[in-house]
Amino acid sequence: MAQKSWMYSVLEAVQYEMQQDPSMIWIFELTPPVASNPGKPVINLETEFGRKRVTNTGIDENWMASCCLGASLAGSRAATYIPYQGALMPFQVIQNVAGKLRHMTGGRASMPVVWIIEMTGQTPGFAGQHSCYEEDSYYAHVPGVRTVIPSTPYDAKGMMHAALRSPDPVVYLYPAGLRTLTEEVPDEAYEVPLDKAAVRQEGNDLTIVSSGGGMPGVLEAAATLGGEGMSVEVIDLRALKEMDTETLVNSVAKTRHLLTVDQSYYTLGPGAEVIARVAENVEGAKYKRVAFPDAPPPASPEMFTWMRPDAEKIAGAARALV
Amino acid sequence: MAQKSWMYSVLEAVQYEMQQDPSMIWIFELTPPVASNPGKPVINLETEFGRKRVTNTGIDENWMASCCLGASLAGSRAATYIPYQGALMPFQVIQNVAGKLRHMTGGRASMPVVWIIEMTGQTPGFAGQHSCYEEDSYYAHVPGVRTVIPSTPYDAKGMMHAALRSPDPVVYLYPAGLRTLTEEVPDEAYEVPLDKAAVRQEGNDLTIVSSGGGMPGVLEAAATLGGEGMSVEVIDLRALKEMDTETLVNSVAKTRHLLTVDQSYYTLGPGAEVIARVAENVEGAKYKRVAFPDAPPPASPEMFTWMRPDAEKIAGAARALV
Amino acid sequence: MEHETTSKSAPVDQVDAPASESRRGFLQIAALTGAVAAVSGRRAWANGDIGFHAKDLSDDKLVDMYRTILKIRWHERTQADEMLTNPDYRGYNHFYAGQEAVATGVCAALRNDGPFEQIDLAYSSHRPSGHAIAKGVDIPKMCAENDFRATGLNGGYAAEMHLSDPDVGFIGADGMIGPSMPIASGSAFAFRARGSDQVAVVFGGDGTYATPHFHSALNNAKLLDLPLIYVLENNLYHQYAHYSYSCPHRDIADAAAAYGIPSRVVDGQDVLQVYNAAKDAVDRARAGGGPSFIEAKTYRYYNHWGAPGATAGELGAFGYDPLAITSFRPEREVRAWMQRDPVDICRNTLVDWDVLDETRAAEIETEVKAEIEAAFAWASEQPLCTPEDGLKNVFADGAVPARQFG
Amino acid sequence: MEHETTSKSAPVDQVDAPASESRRGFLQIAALTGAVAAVSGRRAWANGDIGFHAKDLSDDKLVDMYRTILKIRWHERTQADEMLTNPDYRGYNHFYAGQEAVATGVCAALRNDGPFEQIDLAYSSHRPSGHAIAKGVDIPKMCAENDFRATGLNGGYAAEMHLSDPDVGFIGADGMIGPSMPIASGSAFAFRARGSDQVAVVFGGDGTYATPHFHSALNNAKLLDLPLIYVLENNLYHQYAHYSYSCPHRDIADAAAAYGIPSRVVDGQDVLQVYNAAKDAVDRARAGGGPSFIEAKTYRYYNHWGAPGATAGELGAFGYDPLAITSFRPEREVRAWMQRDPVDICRNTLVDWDVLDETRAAEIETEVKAEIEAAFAWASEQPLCTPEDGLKNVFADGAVPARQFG
Ligand SMILES: Cc1ncc(C[n+]2csc(CCOP(=O)(O)OP(=O)(O)O)c2C)c(N)n1
Ligand SMILES: Cc1ncc(C[n+]2csc(CCOP(=O)(O)OP(=O)(O)O)c2C)c(N)n1
Ligand SMILES: [Mg+2]
Ligand SMILES: [Mg+2]
Repeated sequence: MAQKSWMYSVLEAVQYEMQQDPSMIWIFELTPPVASNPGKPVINLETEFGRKRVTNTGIDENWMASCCLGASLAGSRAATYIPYQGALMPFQVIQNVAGKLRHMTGGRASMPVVWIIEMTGQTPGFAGQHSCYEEDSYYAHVPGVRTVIPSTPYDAKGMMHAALRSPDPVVYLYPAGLRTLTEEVPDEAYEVPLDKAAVRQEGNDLTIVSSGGGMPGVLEAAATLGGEGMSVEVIDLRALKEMDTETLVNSVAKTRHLLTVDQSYYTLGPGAEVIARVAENVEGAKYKRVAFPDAPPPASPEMFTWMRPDAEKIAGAARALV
Repeated sequence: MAQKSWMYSVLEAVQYEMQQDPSMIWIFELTPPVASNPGKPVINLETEFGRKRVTNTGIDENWMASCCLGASLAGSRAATYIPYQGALMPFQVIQNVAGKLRHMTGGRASMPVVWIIEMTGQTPGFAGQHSCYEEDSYYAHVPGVRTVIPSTPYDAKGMMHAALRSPDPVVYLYPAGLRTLTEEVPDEAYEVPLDKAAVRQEGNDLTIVSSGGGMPGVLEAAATLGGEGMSVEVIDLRALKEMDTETLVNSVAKTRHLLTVDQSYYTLGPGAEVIARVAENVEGAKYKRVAFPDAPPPASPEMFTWMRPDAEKIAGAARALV
Repeated sequence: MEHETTSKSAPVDQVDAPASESRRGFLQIAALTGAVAAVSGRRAWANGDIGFHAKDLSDDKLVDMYRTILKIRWHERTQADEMLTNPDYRGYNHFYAGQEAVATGVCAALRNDGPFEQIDLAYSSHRPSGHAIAKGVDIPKMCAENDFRATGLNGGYAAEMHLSDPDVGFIGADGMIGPSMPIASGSAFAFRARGSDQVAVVFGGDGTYATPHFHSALNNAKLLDLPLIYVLENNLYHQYAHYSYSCPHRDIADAAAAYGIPSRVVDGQDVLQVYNAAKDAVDRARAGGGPSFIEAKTYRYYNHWGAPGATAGELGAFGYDPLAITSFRPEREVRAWMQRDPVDICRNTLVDWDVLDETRAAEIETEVKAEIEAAFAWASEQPLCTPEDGLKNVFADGAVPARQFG
Repeated sequence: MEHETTSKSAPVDQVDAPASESRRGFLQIAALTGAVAAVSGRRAWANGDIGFHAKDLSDDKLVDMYRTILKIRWHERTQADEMLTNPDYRGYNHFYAGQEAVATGVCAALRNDGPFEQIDLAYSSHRPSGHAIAKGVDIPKMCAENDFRATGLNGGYAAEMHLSDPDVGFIGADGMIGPSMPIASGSAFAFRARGSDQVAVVFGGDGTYATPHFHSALNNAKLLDLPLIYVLENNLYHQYAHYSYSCPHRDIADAAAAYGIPSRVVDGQDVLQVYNAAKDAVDRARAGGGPSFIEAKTYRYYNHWGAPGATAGELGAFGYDPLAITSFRPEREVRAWMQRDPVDICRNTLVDWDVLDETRAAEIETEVKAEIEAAFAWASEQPLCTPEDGLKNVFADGAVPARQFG
């Protein structure tokens, strides 16, 4: 047990699973899988497991993802880290091959593969693909692939263990804006389920639902609103596919008010699905979405930070809704 | 004016625009752009405009889409027809380059490009990518690209003229299941706007919203329900991006009941966005979604036809909701 | 558009067959010389450099190969006849007839049984029924699958375009053109990483050359020395477009050779030539020598998909396929290729080598026909699928909810 | 992993420069022979076969090229100093210093002004500031853009990674590795379709070789005879990985040649060699002769991104970049390449050709420095962006709604 960062927690899980399973492989792009953490040994998968198991090649994210899929079909567990710039390069093979293969083989294809897909840190000053945060929706629409998005180092490690042990293909989204978060994370292996939302804070007046990079702003807004006397229930989706409808519906049945928060674009962001699931099951509730507008992120920090949802905007929307 | 099929109507628009604009190009994959219609001249773009302007090369849908994007950036209008099997091959370049380029150049990039992206006919007996109908959601989440899905030959022609004349990149979805539809379509050029839903039938008890390949089943269900005394308003989205919120909200404000119908998968299908937009703006309405389950389409016709929404299932859901 | 060939290297193992000429060029030669009619199955193998590995094989193994070719052939013919004559039959196929020697020769060089961690894997990608039979799937179950039966190879979820059977190392078809090549290279990566001597084979058409995946798969296979064998079945067309529309090379093998990958062109109609090339490639891969590329020049007797233009009881399709729209292949080209039939070439070789006599060869064909007929009969009696099962097998456990009823 | 080269053809236009050896191989040779220190700028152009087209150029044109190289160089140095010393400065760069001769030599062979329907188009894809200056963008506006100003080249939406200016035919950067190559081929397709003699140039790093787009772009350019010039700037590394990790060829040009595309290797440090190759390629493309490929062997003096390891007032970065994690390039490699500096090589040639004398050359450098300083000064006074403008320019008309406030 020690304070650990997101990526250190993840590589700790990967390192453990690779030590247990000598056939497991990891493919990386340019940046070697190395993590360090104060007071802990440096993890370097490339040197520990050797370049036959842990390798890079060229800038070809589709090959990286395909290679891991093929390894898993051959019975070897496999994982890769796709940098955010290439986040959608492997989309077609995940959507049209991996997502369909178990079903279309009548359950005969097994795919113990994890694609860690980085989402940007939404860095002001960048633009275009260097600040976008949109892959959550694309991957969450794909059937046959579990899409998860941990928002804390603890969940990151536990969900990585669960993902690597799952016979289902997993898109494991990594919101890089969370890279500086730290928390107490056990040294030993443990699992966090791939299909359960987490109630981060209980409350009665309003349910706020978000995920990944949206969570810190939501928790900050909830604290502000709590100080103003509003009782906010905060739900972290964690699993985008399959989404945990029950936790969402139970909460809004109680609070009658639902605010969703997406760092992703408004149209067909995860919040749309959250509202639709609740609206089908709860009558008479009130709804609002906070999201990035349907516009690519501009470079200028003035434009970008105004467009991106943050604690203040979330709190404002909550006050207007309740 | 004559009875025309969907594809004849589309190629009539393309032929007209190519005659007007000698720099416009068209890229195809294996199947030449040819359409015939009883009583009308055969349209063959390849022979009419020659292989310098109208050509095929190999099986590389990403190149086809990229080529047209590059042509448009060079000031030539461009269009291509991507077969459904390759529907997501060009996704990354459309999502991460075309969709962002106008914005990230500060409005300096102009992209008069149309990607006709075929969706399958959802043919029972096929499976996997040969019967899926999922590209609507993926493309509709992309900002900076207009995504439309005409459901009638009349709209198909008018929206093709509008799309080809637009300086914005357009994803023009073609639900191939509609290939046998015919209706009266004018011979001359006309435009149908790229951002307006169509109210196909007015009513007071229930709003049903669908698009593309879902429309025939919805209209059939509405007729059945009308016979039973239910007054159904039917909305055809036509534009997925930008979605016409006003028409949706006005309708449900009146009917208080909203049923969405997607041939696409349930999670994050267009229906989720429709419900979320309405739920943000109308209080106390009731909601239900009919959609393909979150499962790839199986080959067996017994399994597939049971899973696919049709008029009977839609009518059943409507009765349960109202 | 006609393309000049830009390759300088001479094709290897080229025989006097109607090979990879551009369509027009080939037809001109055929018309001028009447050469095609003079090419017999007997002459094809009378070439000094064939039969190297194959000549060392046991009689049983050689007869097995002949039997496999016949199984594929009669599966095709029987199914085509079903499609043409039985209105209740619902199955379809991307027919492989004409190409049987490729799948058979390649799979004969592979390890096809044993534990999953030891057998070689074959990716079919597309047009899979021949690859499936050659790799050893249960034919009755495959017939049931193609007819959407619950007891089919894949429970009726797959049908022809997505057949698979991991038990015999047949990873199967995914129905896409391109993606299987990088995926197959990933299986090869796993073999090398875990120190296994398994190899991964991927079959792809001439259509796969132009896909971006061609570059990815070959480049990475070369860089990482992967035990991958890329078998490119050049049947001259993708759907109805001649491959010269998509490829500047006369021999696609030249493109693979440019990566430094050992690449060969073989006569895809001669199973023993294919076997020899595959055996070399497999031996190299098992020994850690990395990838190989085999271009098999071949031809399909039917049209792209289904049986348009075919006649019940007759082999091949000659009519115009409406799918072709403005482009189609000439009947005389089909007939020319049919004169170098893989069944005849194999049988003639085995007879010449005294492995079989004509009588025994004919008996075997009769046995195979009966076996295939029985497979179709068994399949036609299998139960249809249960609709609700469509919600299963999305994930390893459980079923997803129905959503179609609201 | 070390890769043996598999290519048989000898590099064209190879000079006695530290070229494309694998890093280790190069360092061994350098260490053994001390050869690097012996390579001078003067010797580089004293090679009989350079200067063919360039020798026919007017003095003005030659001086322009020298001036362009200096503009790029001083833009780099001034910006690096800003980043290192001015805490208020917010811009960043993927520095191009060391590679100036490539963009300059290529763009000097292009048509850079006139109506949009007549000028040649350049796609930068990545590391764009050098390409932008060489193509002729307004430098003060580019500086303003890089500093996120509302009056910048792209209104503050683009910043460095996405600079563009259609007015000078600079389609610009899209920030991705791979996609621009097929897109650029599409512009070339449009030129050919409309009977224009324009050409499309795409700049890409050695990192683009492994992308699937490499195959798509070159194959289609060859098949369709497109007026596309692919300029591959081989600076040996992608981020911190040597190109031998992603490419089995010593000369990436060999990969392009395999498609039948005229392909050359040039010394990317010598602007006149680059110009000569580009001129040939442009002439061929305008005449309908199809695509060309130019591999320029070059080197970047800074690290992948930003100015880690750099010192204000000094050219280049030698320190360790934390981004590199476990892999980095040796300082002696950087210093070796800096001895064949494109500024020196160009100046020395022009002095030897009597186009300039050393005094005038130094004056020009002073003028350029002042011009660049003025550009940065102007930019720093430009207004910041209006937040709400972020909702504009999504489509040609109007603005999208705000959604961030609920
Ligand atoms: C990515 C993709 N695009 C298009 C198709 C449609 N398609 C199916 S088969 C085929 C032709 C394939 O030709 P080839 O590779 O030569 O194989 P052959 O059919 O000749 O065996 C095409 C275009 C597909 N399956 N996948
Ligand atoms: C598709 C994609 N993947 C990854 C990246 C991240 N990235 C930016 S620059 C770069 C290295 C490019 O190397 P090279 O092509 O040699 O160009 P250089 O930086 O040397 O100029 C990478 C991997 C990207 N921009 N796009
Ligand atoms: Mg073929
Ligand atoms: Mg580089």
